[in-house]
Amino acid sequence: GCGKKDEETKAPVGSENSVDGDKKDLFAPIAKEDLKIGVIHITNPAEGSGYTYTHDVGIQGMQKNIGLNDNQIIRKNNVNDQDPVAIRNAIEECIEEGAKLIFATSWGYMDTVEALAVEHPDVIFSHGTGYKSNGSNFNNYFGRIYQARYLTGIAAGLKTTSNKIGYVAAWGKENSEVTGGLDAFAMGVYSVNPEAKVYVKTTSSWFSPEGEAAAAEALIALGCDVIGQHCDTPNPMTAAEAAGVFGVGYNSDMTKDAPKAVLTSALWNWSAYYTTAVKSVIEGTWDGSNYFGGMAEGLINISPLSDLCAPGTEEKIAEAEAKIKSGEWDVFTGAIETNDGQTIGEEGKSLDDATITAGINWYFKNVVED
Amino acid sequence: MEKGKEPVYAIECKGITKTFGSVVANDHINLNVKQGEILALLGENGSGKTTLMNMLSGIYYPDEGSIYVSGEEAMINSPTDAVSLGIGMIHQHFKLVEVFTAAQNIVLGTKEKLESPKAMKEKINTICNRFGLEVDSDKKVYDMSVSEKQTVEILKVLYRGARILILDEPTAVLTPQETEKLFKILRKMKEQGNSVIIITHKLNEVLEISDRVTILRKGQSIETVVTAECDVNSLTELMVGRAVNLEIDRPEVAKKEAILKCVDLTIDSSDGTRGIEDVSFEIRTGEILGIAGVAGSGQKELCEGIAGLLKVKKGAILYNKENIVGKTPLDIISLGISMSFVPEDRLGMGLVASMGMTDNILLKSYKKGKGPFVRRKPAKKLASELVKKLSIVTPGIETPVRLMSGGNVQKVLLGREIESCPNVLITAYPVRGLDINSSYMIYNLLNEQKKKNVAVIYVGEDLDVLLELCDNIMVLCHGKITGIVNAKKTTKEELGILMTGGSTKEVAKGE
Amino acid sequence: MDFGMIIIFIAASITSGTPILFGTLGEIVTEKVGHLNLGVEGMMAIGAFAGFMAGYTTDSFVIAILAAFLAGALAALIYGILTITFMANQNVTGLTLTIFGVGLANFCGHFARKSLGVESLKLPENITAQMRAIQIPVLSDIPVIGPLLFSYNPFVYLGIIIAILLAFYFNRTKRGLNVRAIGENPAAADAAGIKVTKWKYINVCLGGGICGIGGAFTIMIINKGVWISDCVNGLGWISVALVIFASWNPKKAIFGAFIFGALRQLKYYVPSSVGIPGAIYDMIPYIITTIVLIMASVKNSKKNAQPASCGVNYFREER
Amino acid sequence: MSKSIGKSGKSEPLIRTIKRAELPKNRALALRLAALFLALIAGAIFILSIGNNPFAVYTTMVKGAFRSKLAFQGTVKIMIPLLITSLGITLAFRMKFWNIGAEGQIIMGAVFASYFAIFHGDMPHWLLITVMIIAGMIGGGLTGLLPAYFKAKYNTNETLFTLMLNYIALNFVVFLREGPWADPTSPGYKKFAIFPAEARLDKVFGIHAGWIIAIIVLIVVFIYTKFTKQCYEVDVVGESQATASYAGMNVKRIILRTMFLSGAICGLVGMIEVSGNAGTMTEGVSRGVGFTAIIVAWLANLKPLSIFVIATLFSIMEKGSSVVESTFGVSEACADVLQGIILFFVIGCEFFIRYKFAVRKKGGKA
Ligand SMILES: Nc1ncnc2c1ncn2[C@@H]1O[C@H](COP(=O)(O)OP(=O)(O)OP(=O)(O)O)[C@@H](O)[C@H]1O
Ligand SMILES: Nc1ncnc2c1ncn2[C@@H]1O[C@H](COP(=O)(O)OP(=O)(O)OP(=O)(O)O)[C@@H](O)[C@H]1O
Ligand SMILES: [Mg+2]
Ligand SMILES: [Mg+2]
Repeated sequence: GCGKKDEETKAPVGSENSVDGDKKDLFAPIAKEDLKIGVIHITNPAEGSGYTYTHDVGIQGMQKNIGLNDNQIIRKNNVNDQDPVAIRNAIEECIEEGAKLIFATSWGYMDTVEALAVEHPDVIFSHGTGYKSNGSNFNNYFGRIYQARYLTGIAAGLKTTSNKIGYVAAWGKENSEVTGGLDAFAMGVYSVNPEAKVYVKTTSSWFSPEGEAAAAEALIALGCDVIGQHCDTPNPMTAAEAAGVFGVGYNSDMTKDAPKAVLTSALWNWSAYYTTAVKSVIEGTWDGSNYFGGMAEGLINISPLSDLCAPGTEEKIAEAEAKIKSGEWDVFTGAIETNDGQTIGEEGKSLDDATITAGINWYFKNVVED
Repeated sequence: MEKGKEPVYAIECKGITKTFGSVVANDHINLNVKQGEILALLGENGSGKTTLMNMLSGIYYPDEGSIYVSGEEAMINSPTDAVSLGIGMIHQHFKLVEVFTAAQNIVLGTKEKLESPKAMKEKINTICNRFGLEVDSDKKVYDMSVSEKQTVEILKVLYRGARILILDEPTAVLTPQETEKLFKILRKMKEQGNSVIIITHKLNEVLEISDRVTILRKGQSIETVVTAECDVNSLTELMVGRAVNLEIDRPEVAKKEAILKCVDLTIDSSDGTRGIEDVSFEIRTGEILGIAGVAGSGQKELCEGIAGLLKVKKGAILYNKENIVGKTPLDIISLGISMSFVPEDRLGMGLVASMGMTDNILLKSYKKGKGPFVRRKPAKKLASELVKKLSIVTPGIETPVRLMSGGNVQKVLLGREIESCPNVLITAYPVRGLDINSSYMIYNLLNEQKKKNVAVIYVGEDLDVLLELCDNIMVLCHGKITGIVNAKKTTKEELGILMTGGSTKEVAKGE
Repeated sequence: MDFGMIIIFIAASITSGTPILFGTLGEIVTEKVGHLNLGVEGMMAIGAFAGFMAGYTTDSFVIAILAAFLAGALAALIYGILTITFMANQNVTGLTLTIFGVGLANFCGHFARKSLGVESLKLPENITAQMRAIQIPVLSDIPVIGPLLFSYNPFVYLGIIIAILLAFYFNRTKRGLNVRAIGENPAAADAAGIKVTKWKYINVCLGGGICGIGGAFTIMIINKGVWISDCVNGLGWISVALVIFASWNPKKAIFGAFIFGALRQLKYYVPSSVGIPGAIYDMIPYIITTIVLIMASVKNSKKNAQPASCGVNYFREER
Repeated sequence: MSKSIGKSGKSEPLIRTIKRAELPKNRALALRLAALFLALIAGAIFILSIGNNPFAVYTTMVKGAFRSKLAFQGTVKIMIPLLITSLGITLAFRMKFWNIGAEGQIIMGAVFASYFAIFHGDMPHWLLITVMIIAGMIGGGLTGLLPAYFKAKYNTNETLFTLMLNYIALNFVVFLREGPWADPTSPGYKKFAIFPAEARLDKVFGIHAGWIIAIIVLIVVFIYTKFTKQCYEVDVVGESQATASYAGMNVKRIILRTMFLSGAICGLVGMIEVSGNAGTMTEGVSRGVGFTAIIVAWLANLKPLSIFVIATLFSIMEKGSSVVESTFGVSEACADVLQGIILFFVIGCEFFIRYKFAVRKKGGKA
């Protein structure tokens, strides 16, 4: 069989690789010219706005930062993350072509990548947005997107006049990544506008042009006047624009798609991680540790605020941003009330990273499922 | 074309050649039809009659040769062209849209605008009156009987103002009464100056209706003769190329034992209507029992009932005293009861069109032998034997039977049934669409079976043949027996009366 | 859901059913001449791109629709040449058209973005205004009736008009009668003097064109004029299902499209606390279609059945 | 009256379609190869038009499928489901039962097999694998049986029925994943559990044992279609149900049996994919194989050995294209377009095996 059974248990996210003393000898340096990198995308970067697009922008940024040729990057697009066979084929093809470092960008790739890491110990697998790792040739990278979401929540909370804010979510409460982002957003809203509620609609798919538009429109029909999103097309933003309401984008700066609606967008700047990772491989300093970057590392950001934002937004956001960047405070700090009356966390403490990435399955108190 | 000198032919074909793959169906055929004439086209099965007519109606296009319509060369590229030239064809397989009404079928493809159903009906009625036709213009085709469908086909042609009417074996599926009706219509058309080409294998019909006869043999036009100067024998000789004995003998078999007995049989047809009701009769070995009746009188249900294909509602079928009601078709076949029903479209039942002779012969014997595998070898051998024995014309025993001519297809069907050495052989319409030579060959085959002490049930339409071939004739009318008569003692007229539901007194007289 | 939401839901359902309506009408037109074209998804994708690009360059809604129609028709022409003239298997050709069409649209979109050097391919202002819901003065403002009847984007009206025209065409006109005859029994139609090949081509292409407009809908209405790869995303296949649901009747297709649209919208209007899994909503249209299919065959309804020759190519000399 | 004749004075069309004589086998093969060649040329024009060297692309494609052990294994792994599925639907197609529901049958086969892997993963390896194979076949078979039942009983259109079942099966899997079958140990995300090692097909020569199953299925289907009574019945039923009943065949039973078999073989694919390839249940288990297989089976004229050849070519094309994608930096949409063009040509060229265009010979007078 594949995959070591004993590794099924959660590896603590962000934990340093403590198994091996001298990390430097994990992998020999690879000359910059000889390095081939495989990138596994869940959709096509050409889609132009969403998740894959931002990852590919990150890869291109890394290429520029380090100075790699185009033919050193092997892209595999539209690799369905629900299809382990396709994942395996794509990754094996990268290995066939001599890739020594493989970035697998979607959550669903995790188990397959874990198995492949065992089969190909000479190849480095870097898997994004998951939680597993093996401390040597298989790590995980993720980011504190919730920090940006919190900031965009501030923009939304200040903008709304109906005190109803919509949120188009790809998956329901059990999906920790989506739910954590939504909670952060809702907490941002709450921080400036405790009256406002965040209404959520779920599409059950990462990519569903029709569903995302429909969800947004249903939210607008409920009276929401600002729409947030965690899904792959800009349709919630364009739907908001068409309806004359506002929106907070995700992944890329969606102002380009809906200039009359987008207040700001929560952004990934993946090149921050990709550059670090590739550099460490070239220099032979790859240590297999997990990466969990945030605003401080430059991995996460929000796009410039548009003129549509309510007055005072900039100040409020700058204030929160400074707090986050300084590290003195993070979003999931303190006791957090959920919308079904529970309390999560304790005063004076922050949720640990493992919980943040894989354990958030509750909605913040101002979130309404309707 | 110099006018006045020659009579202008309605249609003239010169040197028409048509090949299908390796088959030369028409080989430089010449043919002409005068205005106001009925021309019969005669030829053995596969001699190329249908093919030639299909070229006149635009279905096929000749490889070589030219066609003149009213003296001028015509290019008939499609049925549309044929229609605009005034040529209308009634195909052997009706070309009707099942889900449309009669009226919709009739107006289909014509140039004029769609009128109100009422106006349409009136127009159709006018034509009906002119030629003596009857039709319910709101009836859907799928609810129609064969002759009703044919009427619609004829109306279709007349509605388009055709002046040249081609009929391909129109009588093959008609009762004598219906045939008579059709001929009346054809004569009316002729009177009004139209030309008719009719294909039929029934020589008495040729003699009755046609002015001239053109004879085809093996794709070539042999001769055209004036009907008045011919008789059955001379036509047959022209067609086959040699003299043919047109007597059907009736051998007497000494040892006759009852083998199959039906008691109070009631069977519904597949569409749920009553097929036959309280039918009781008996058949003995070494005997041919004819079944006569207007089409749809329950012949099909009776045959299928005995073969186990239809559920018997009431009554019993005793085969050697054993009731076989409720047995599967397969059981019944293995008891030695063999059935061959030649349906109106000939290929529909009993044969697999896309398979060759071998696989078709296998159809009833493939289960033989143990194990999961079929044995093709014996079937192959049998196929070759049948080809020789019944002089079947085919490029090879693996050629799909779909590509063979109708007569040859039927020889395959019957040959197979006979080779399965049945004790009871049921054949329905075995000579449907067959040329006269092949028909006689089939009669002989049946007689041979009789001599081998097989009990034969022969469902037929041609009363003359029934009278000559059978020992007894059972007449069905509306699913009930109106009489079982001795074929040697009865007459055509008597049968006619019984077929239309005549009194039961005649029955007593018969046997 | 309160009353206001119900109105909005109904309006959303009608809009949501519209691209399916186009796909369905296109497929009905195609099947009426005996051709089962499983390439709806592909034709819609091609129509989507062509419509988008034409709109992008000309800034004219009408030209965009025409372009979508033409492109869909052209895609169908490939199918037509292969199945009508070359008598290729219809299922195989249709499936290939789907692979090809979706691929081509995505490829062209990618190519256009690259060569235009823009980050987002978005339709210009003028056309965006035209494709938005038409607000008819006075009428659109009537409560209830306004939003229910007079507040749709032009596609909705166009779809309904096409459906009604097609119903008229097939049931009331001679041409329609002829065309239906082709689908039922091409040999009969041919013998009756109907130009079978010509009308097969015309209908197959017309059908493709209508599907193409449905494709344009996805880009213009669902995606609000922003080009996205895979924009059709299965709507073509649902259209094939709706053809069955509507039992090949354009008028019933309007109704069916509304039902299907409602089913697709439902999960966004039913509170998630009701607890119906998302997959169930997505499954329902197919389940009811299957039930409709079974019911029609149990009743042995000749009228609500697929045209009899559907799937079988016609060759005059075949026997 | 003679006026109407003027109308017919139109010229005859230059070219018309006529039927060919049955082509000898080698001629047909030559024609098919020519078709393939033409298809490649058409593809080459497309490749050129997007600015690549067709020769290089084609070479990469073939090399890509064989360049290393890993690549070869990849090609075989693509081929296994395609081959088996094509063989499975061939049985149905021979009966003229247009089963386009292989996708759904694969999925349901996978679901049935996965049930044992997920909930009874503690069985001994061989027992579990055997149970999964049987379950997979039953799952696919039942999915095939459903439309067959309605076809046999009510003549329900099977093309549309099986098509609908594909989507029902797909959504059913999503339903299972999101609810009843979700892996309880997966934090923060709904998915099916990874199969235990006991539920994984063994590897033989580096590839999961599915390839051995594929070869067995190939041989069995070859023998079945060529020599057995059952398949003879299938052929007869496909041609004419009336004839079949006349011959004493139980038509309904044959339809049910054949569709069960067809579905079962497709279901087997589902089992192989989850157990041998993916190691878990997924909604993407069929990956469009059910549709591609239709194209393969059809191009192969429903002949098992030809299916093997065509499936091989398809697998090379599929595997090769994805190498081309990354090597030449073209989008995978590009590969779809290329595939479409090649297929259009191959499909179109089949015509010339049965028909030809002819120009009329002039002057054939009597
Ligand atoms: N479409 C076709 N394809 C192949 N062969 C054909 C086709 N049509 C006719 N043939 C062949 O051409 C020959 C002439 O057939 P045709 O149907 O014209 O005979 P026919 O005189 O009408 O016979 P019958 O009396 O049995 O109806 C036959 O050998 C037949 O097999
Ligand atoms: N060929 C025709 N000639 C005259 N009238 C026709 C013809 N075809 C259709 N019609 C008219 O159209 C009407 C509707 O036809 P039909 O019943 O076939 O349509 P439908 O699909 O059932 O439409 P509906 O949605 O109205 O039920 C018929 O009642 C008839 O009056
Ligand atoms: Mg004939
Ligand atoms: Mg009606």
